[in-house]
Parts: sequence; structure tokens; C-alpha cells
Amino acid sequence: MIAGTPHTTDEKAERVRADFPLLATRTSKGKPLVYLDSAATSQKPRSVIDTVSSYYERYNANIHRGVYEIAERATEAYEAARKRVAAFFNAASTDEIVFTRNATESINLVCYTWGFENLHAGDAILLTRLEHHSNIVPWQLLAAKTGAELRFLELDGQGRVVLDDLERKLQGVKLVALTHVSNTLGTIVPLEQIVPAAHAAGAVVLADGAQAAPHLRVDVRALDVDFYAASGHKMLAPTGIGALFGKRALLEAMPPFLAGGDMIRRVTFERTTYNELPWKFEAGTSNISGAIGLGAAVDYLQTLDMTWVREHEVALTSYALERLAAVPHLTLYGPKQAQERGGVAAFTMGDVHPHDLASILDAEGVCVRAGHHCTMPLHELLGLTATARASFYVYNTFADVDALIEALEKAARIFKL
Amino acid sequence: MIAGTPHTTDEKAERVRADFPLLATRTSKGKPLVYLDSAATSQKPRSVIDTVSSYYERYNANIHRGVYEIAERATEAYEAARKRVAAFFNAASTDEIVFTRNATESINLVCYTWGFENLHAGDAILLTRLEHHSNIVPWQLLAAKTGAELRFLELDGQGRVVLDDLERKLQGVKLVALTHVSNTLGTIVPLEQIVPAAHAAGAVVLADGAQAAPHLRVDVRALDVDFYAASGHKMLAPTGIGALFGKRALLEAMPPFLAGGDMIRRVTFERTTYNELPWKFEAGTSNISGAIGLGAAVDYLQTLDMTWVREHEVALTSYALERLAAVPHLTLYGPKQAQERGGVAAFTMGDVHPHDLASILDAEGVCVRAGHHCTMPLHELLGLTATARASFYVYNTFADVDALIEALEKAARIFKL
Amino acid sequence: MDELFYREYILEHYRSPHNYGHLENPDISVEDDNPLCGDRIRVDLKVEDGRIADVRFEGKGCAISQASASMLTDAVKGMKLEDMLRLGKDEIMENLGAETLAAARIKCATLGLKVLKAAAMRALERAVEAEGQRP
Amino acid sequence: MDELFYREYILEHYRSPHNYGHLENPDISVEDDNPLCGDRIRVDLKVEDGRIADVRFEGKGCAISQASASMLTDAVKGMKLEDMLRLGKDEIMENLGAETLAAARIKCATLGLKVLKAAAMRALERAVEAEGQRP
Ligand SMILES: Cc1ncc(COP(=O)(O)O)c(C=O)c1O
Ligand SMILES: Cc1ncc(COP(=O)(O)O)c(C=O)c1O
Repeated sequence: MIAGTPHTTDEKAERVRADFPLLATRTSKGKPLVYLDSAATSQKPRSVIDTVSSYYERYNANIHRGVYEIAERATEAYEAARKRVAAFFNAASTDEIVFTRNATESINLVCYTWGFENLHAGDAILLTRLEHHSNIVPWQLLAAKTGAELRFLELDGQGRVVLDDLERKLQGVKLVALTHVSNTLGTIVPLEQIVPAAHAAGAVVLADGAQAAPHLRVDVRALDVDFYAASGHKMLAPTGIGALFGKRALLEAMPPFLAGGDMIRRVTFERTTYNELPWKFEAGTSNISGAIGLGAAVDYLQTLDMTWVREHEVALTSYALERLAAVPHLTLYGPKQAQERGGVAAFTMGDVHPHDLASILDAEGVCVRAGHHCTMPLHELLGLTATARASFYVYNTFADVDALIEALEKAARIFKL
Repeated sequence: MIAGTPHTTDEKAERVRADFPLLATRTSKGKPLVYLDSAATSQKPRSVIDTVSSYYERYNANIHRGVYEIAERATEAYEAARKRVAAFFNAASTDEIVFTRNATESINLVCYTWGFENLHAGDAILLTRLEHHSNIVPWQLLAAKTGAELRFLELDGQGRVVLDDLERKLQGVKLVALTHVSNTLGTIVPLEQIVPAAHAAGAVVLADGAQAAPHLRVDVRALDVDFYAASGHKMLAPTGIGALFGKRALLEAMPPFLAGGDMIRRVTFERTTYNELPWKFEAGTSNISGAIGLGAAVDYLQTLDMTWVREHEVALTSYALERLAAVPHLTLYGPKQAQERGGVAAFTMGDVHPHDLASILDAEGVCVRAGHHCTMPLHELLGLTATARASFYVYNTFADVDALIEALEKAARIFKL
Repeated sequence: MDELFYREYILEHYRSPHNYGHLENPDISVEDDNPLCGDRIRVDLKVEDGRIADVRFEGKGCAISQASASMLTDAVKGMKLEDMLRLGKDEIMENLGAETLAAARIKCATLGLKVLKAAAMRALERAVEAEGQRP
Repeated sequence: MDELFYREYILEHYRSPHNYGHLENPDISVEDDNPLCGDRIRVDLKVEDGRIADVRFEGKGCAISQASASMLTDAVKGMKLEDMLRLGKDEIMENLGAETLAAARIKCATLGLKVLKAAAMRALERAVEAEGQRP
């Protein structure tokens, strides 16, 4: 056991765990569930599940236009959720929080509106080599259509973003789109260094916070990012709800994205004027229960306290890195220091293919992901087609890490490493 | 009481009602809830609410790439839901069903992909005067950007689509985008007449089924529509999930819409190839619980039997039209025959503004919508700024209609009509 | 919402609004709407010595928005612009006897106030501009 | 999935696959992958008299996909193309001792079969074409 406050954070995590009904279930083989795939999606606390059911059982109604009681209540709950999300990210106003389906849609929204409006042939978009497909493919499409160019910040041997040539790379860049925390290597990208440089170069910055929002205290004003994308389902909320933070001036200048009900102010057969922020970007009936569920998730996280969330993650990750490093034939990827990474550990073990590894772990009740984790280009760069990935969240404990290690040792025996 | 089989369908509706927890609640004034706003969003049966909770409590995991047990189970449930939806619409294959957020996104998906690929200056898009903003505004944006022209099929005095000049109107039309059932007038649009004519003229047909899918037996193959858009939340399913049916050949030829995880086959830093149908159009983590909930909703509807659903709707609407027509000072809009309309009744009463009417009805526990129902242009055409709208679904009974009438009479007394 | 809200005098104001119509050569004229329900109100002001010398409104919409505007125009005649700007939602609601109004309807009740305040604000801005242009 | 699945002989096939490599001048060569996990297999065939005269495969991926392909190439040598096309998923699973394999892994187990069938299909098409071209 190493630095940090593993014992105290772990005691709380044991209590937190009890709030998550799924974690009390067992596999078909009767094994307790060791859920280590929160980077793919998090489990949900009872309070979030109940908030959603309670919406459907007590005040399910369409929002924004209803005069009757339950419609009023639904509207209030939906907008109160937006207020909670705005506070969670420390946005200046609820107008700057748009509800989307997920981080992917948040990024695509910016791509289709701000991107197509502002990027032209010869402009450059700067990404990192860490990016998830959701923060590569939209920009590839945009580049193909506009003639803009994609550039990449390189990585060092530990998967950290190299900043030496940042200023040179920023020349001619209109948009910097980069992950806040890598979902594969765990790398925390130093936005506080990149954002000012990007702004100095005249670029707008979009941060993909899918893996950061659940784990770090994210303050969009302190970070000074222009856009910030997040997925609810990775931060204890239901599936189908995400958020896009955008600075008001940018959002106001942007054309609408999806068109339809609720995002309009006046429609005639000939012409339409659009609604105010943030509704201008929310066309059609929203995922009302999802948004209300996200509000409950954010409440839950704030009750846990994001400082504790991060402390526990560092403690757990330190412990996991230490134990994984001691497993024979195991290769770990990403930064060596837990402080420099999120709660994600990607690895390979001898010639055991990650899919076989995940299957063997599954038989032990240990849920890890195997594959490219939607970062095929990064894997190719590392000379890999796949890795196994364990990822941690508020309900994981040191005992979960021990279970992972035991299962890995079993896999090593089966494969006679 | 008039033709149809009101009594028998109503008895079943009473039993159906018991499956909907919200309908057993009371307003803050202690009045029983008379929910007559299903055209805005439907209530949810216990089975759907429980299916969603049970997903979160027992097998919540990200889909398509997980090797472990609960991820397998989630993937199977998600794809099984797609199979149910495909069967519900009688699509030829699950590849033709794309999960979206709602009907609005379904329409926008077609607009951004098929639309921008196929419509050019001089081409025409044919709509009807009945359309919801979600089936007008996307095409206005497209028209503004491409130089395509919008045309409209006119309405007769009962709000039925005039087909006399259909062939003339179809000249030069590449796309016919029209509602299947009007959410304001209730008009059922005769797709079986329009689709063959449109195809003969070389046009592709998109039907907005937001108000039809919940109520009619929709057979996309018999209708021979090219695209069909639907919203889950109007057909007993959770919010945040919708469906787009598209004929395979069209979907295959279309460029992708949102880009990111899951919709790809191979990604390098330079280039991307896309996934097969239907996943090519599902970027990022889907609304998994929403899709599974939609599967449960469709199951529930099929257990009720869509023939009964429609029969009950006709019986209830006939009764409502008859009783409403007898209320002094009340003006009803839309087709006179219940058989020609969905379970929607829009009306005005004397000089009582629809919002005041809805507020007075709310005090009686009767939930109706007041406003333009996202059909501002249609309202303008009718010389109105707003109407009050009562809409019915499987859980509504003749007693609900009686409660509506009583509340309207009270409003008339308050306003001294 | 309390059905008793639709009292006799509210309906009277709705059906026979006070100060309805427009002013000839108004100093200020402002229009706004409530996009949610389509209520719309235009206000004409005559301003003298920083006070509302005369006021007319025109509009369409629900009883709440129209009666509220009607009552409000009665109340602000002769009022100082500054005092008018200090009028709050609560006073309007009390005036209407509508403290229990549902949130969606509060926008109706306060539309007249919103338009009047916008007009008063513009009048004050003009006064400041005029001040600045004096030699 | 049963951990016992990773039996001795499966690991042997994984680490020392049979019929690995490629054929000189194959009649047919087909490659495919399993995009979900990145497994990839290429198969070379020599066909004589409607039978698989020789076969080689090359690939990368998990033990399941590679061992399955290895065992399958053993099994189909000398087989009639038509018979090969009749091989089903169940036989593969039985052969592998993997009846209880999780759905996501079944695609791994059957990737070799899929590629082999595609190759056999192409061989049959060629034969039909050749037939058609005879005078
Ligand atoms: C006819 C029609 N089309 C489209 C829509 C849009 O549905 P949604 O808001 O679920 O996208 C509606 C719902 O109000 C509708 O009634
Ligand atoms: C870094 C990163 N970006 C974006 C995404 C996409 O998130 P979603 O699938 O919820 O849109 C993910 C999730 O896998 C991620 O890890």
C-alpha cells in the first residue's frame, strides 16, 4: 500500500457501494460482481434510478408548454437539472448548458454548427494522439468537406502530451479539440497550459470531458475552455443524456443544429426565428427523465464531494498500478504516476489476447473491457490492436483491485505464462 | 353514445388504466387526474418503468464491445428491442431501424444526410399545411442552404389534405415529407394514395409518424414509405428514444450523420470507414435503457393489440366529438368523422383564451394542452393563435370525456359565456 | 392555479380593457410577446418631466395577460419612470389576486409589466442621451 | 463463458497453428475481420475437382479465433466445397468444446468458418463461370 489516504477513502467507498443495486448482484456462476468498466459506463445509484421512476410515476408530462400541474412540475424539474449541471461545471449561466444525448452528440453539435461556420480550406484543427473516435471522426468529416487540415499533438513514452512544439503547432489553428482525460491511457491533459496558448493563437478550444467530468472537479470558467462535452451515463446518470457547455457568445452566434419543436420562436410556412439559449439547440422532445436523472447524479456526486472522488481515485489507481506492475508478463500503458492519470489502467499480458483475458476475468466475475476502446489510432501508434482495460469509480474498493489481480494470475496459469 | 363498440373497448381501457401508476395519482387539490394530453407525451405502463429500472439494477453496461456477462445481456436486450420495433413497423430487417432521440432527430437525420446529398437548387420538397414544426423547419433550413423550394398540399374545410392537384404539385419534387396523422387537427393523411403518386413522380417519401405510430397499425412495407419517423415517448416508452425506419438501399447510400464511437468500422488518424447498418447511424453510447424501454412499450402495445387500440380510439373520439359539439360556444377543428382522424380534438370556446381554458381545466384535474402545438403555420392558416387540445390514448375512458365536458361547462360559467 | 382567480373584475378588464388603443405621437412605443403562448402587448407612452403622462396598450392573448396589462396601465399613469421600474412581479400578482398562479402563467401576468418596463427604460435612456447632447 | 474452455489443445492451436502461412498461387484467397475485436483471418485455397486440395491461413487475434481457424483448416482439407458450405456454427462450437461461449465471442470462434465459406463460395462461382464459358 502506498501514499494517499487509501484506508479512509476506501471505507467511504464501501458505504458508497451499498447505494448501487447492481453491485450487490452476482454473476450466473454465483460470483460477486467486480465492476471495473466505469470508463465505458458507470453504474447508477439508487437515488438516480428512483428519480427516474418517480418522474414516470408522478409527474411525467411534456415540458415547456404545458399549463397543467404535472407539466409545470416536469418543466421545473428539467430546468432545475440544468441548473445543477451548470453549477457542477461552474458555468456562468444555465444558458450555457445544452442537453444532448452524449459527449459524441455534444462534439458533433459543435462540429456541425460552429465548425462548418468557421472552418475553411487552409485552416487547421489541432487534436492529440489520445483522442477517442468521437473526437476524431467528426473533424475528419469536417476536414474532408471544408479542406481544413488535422494536426496532432504527439505523446511521450508515458502517453503524456508533448507540449514543446505547441506554439508551432498552433499556427493557423482555428480549433483545438482535445480530450481532458484519455479513456485508454488515463492521461490527464494539461488544459491549463494548452488553453491560454490556444487562445493566444486565436483558436477556440473544445475539451472532450467524457472521462474527466465524472472524476475531476471541472470548472469551465477556471479552465477557460470554449466548449466542454460530457456524457451523463459515465457519471452515474441514465443513458441518453449528455451535456454541452459553450460560452454564451459562441452559442449565440452559432446557427441552430437540429430543427423542430421547442427550438423555435416563431414559425411561418416561409421562415423561422429561433428560440433563446439554451433551447435553440434542443429540438423536439428532450430526454426529460434523462436530464432529471443527470440532475440527481450530479447531486449525488456533489454529496460525495468531488475532492473525495478524486482522492479515492488516486488512492485506488496508485494501488492498482503498484499491484499490476508486480504481475509477471504484464505490460502497463500510460503515465506512471497516479496523480497524472484518471482511474483507468490499460494493459496486456504476455501473448494472452485481451479478449481472452477479459473472458477469463468474466468467469471470475471481474468485468473489464478488451479492445481498442474507441481509440484505434492510438492503439496503432502503440503497435497494438487491443488492450485490456480496468477502470475505477466511486464504488470501487481496494478489494476490487485484489480480485482483478487474482483473476489475472488465474489467467496466467491457464495460459501457462 | 354512438356507433362503434364503446362499451367493450371502454371496459378494457379501464383495466389498461390500472397499469399506469401516474393515472392513480391526484392533483395537489385532491382531484383525480384526467390525462388528456397524450399527443404531447403518453403516460408509461408499470412494465416499461420496471424494464428501465431493472436494466439499471441488474445488467447496466455499455453495449456492443463488452465481453463480460452483463455487457452481453445489455447488448442482447438492446438489439432485441430493435427487433421488436422492426416487427412493430413490419420492417424487412432490423438493419432498417435506427434508434434516434425522437421523431425530430429522425427527420433531421434524413435531412442532413439524404437531404443534403440529394437536393439541389430547383428541386422541390412537398409538405402539407398540417406539418409540425419538426417537419417544416429542417426543410426550411435545407431549402435556404441548397436553393430547393418548399411546396405545400392544401387543406379542405375539415382540415383534410386536398389531393386534386397532387400530380401537378409533384412535378420536380424530390422529397415528399408529410405527417401521417396531424397532431392538431387529427387528420389521417391518406399515405396509400400519396405514396404511389410520389413514387411515380420519382420522389422519395418521408412520413412523420409521431402521432400515428402510437395509434395505428403501421406497416411500412404496405405503406411503401421510404422513411418513417417515430418518437418513443408518445407510444408508452421513455423519453429520449425514437426510431427512424429507412429502406435499406437508401440508408446504405447515405453518408453518416453523427460521427464517433460505434458508428465506425476502422479509424486511423487519416481516414475512417463506417460500420454496417443500422449502427452506421448510431454514434456514441446510445440511450440503452430508452431503447430497451421502447421494446417493452411495443410489447405492451402488441399485447393490447393495435386493432383494439384503434377501435377504442375511434369509439372514444366519436363520443368526444359528439359531446364537444353539444357544448355551447365551442368550435371544433378538423375532420368531422372519427374514422378520418386520430384521437385528437382541438377546439376553442367563445372568447375564452385556450390558456385560460387549460388553467381552469387544470384546477379540475383535467390536463389538456393550450397553444399552437408546434403547428404555428397551421394555426395562422386557420386564423388562430392558439387552440385547446384534448388527446386520447389507450388508458382514457368515456368517463374522462365526461370530466372534460364538465370542466368545460364550468369554464363557460366562470367566463359567463 | 385557483379557478377563483378568474374573478368578475378580471373578466371585465379582459373584455373591456382600460387605456386600450394607441396614442398619437407617443414618445415611446414598445412591443413584446410571450412566445410560449403567443400573448402579445404593445405599449405607447407619453413622458413628461420623468413621469408617465399618458399610456395606452394594445394586445391579444389570454385574460391574465390582457387584464394584467389593463390594470397596470391604470396604476402607472402619472408614475415616475424610476418608480415604475421598481415595480416587481409580486406587486403585479397581488394586484391581480393571483399569488397562486402556475409558473407558466406568471409569464402571462407579467408580460404587460415587462413591456412597460422596457418602455420606461428606453425613455430614461433617451433622457440621458438628450442630456449628453446639451452644449 | 466457461474458463475451462481454454484447454491445453486450444492453447496449442493458438500458439502453434496448423496450416499457417500462405499457398503459392492459391486458387482463392479471402480475408475478413471481426471489427468488434480486430481479429483478422486470411485463407488461401487450392481447389481440385470441387474439393479443397490444400488450405493455409494467416491471422491475428484471440486464442478462440486463431485456434478455431487452425482446427477448421485441419478438418476441411479434402472436403467437398458443397459439404464445407454446409458446416454450421454449432459444429464449430462443438469442435472447439465451446458450446457455452458468450455471444460476443461466438463471432471470434466462427470468423475462420466465415472466411472459409466465403472462399468456397467464390471457388464455386468461378467453376460456374468457367462452365458458362465452355463453347
Ligand atoms: C406530428 C408530430 N411530428 C413530430 C413531433 C415531434 O416529436 P418529438 O418532439 O418527440 O421529436 C410531434 C410531437 O409533438 C408531432 O406531433
Ligand atoms: C474520451 C471519450 N470521449 C468521448 C466518448 C464518447 O462518449 P459517448 O459514447 O457517451 O458519446 C468517450 C466514451 O467512451 C470517451 O471515453
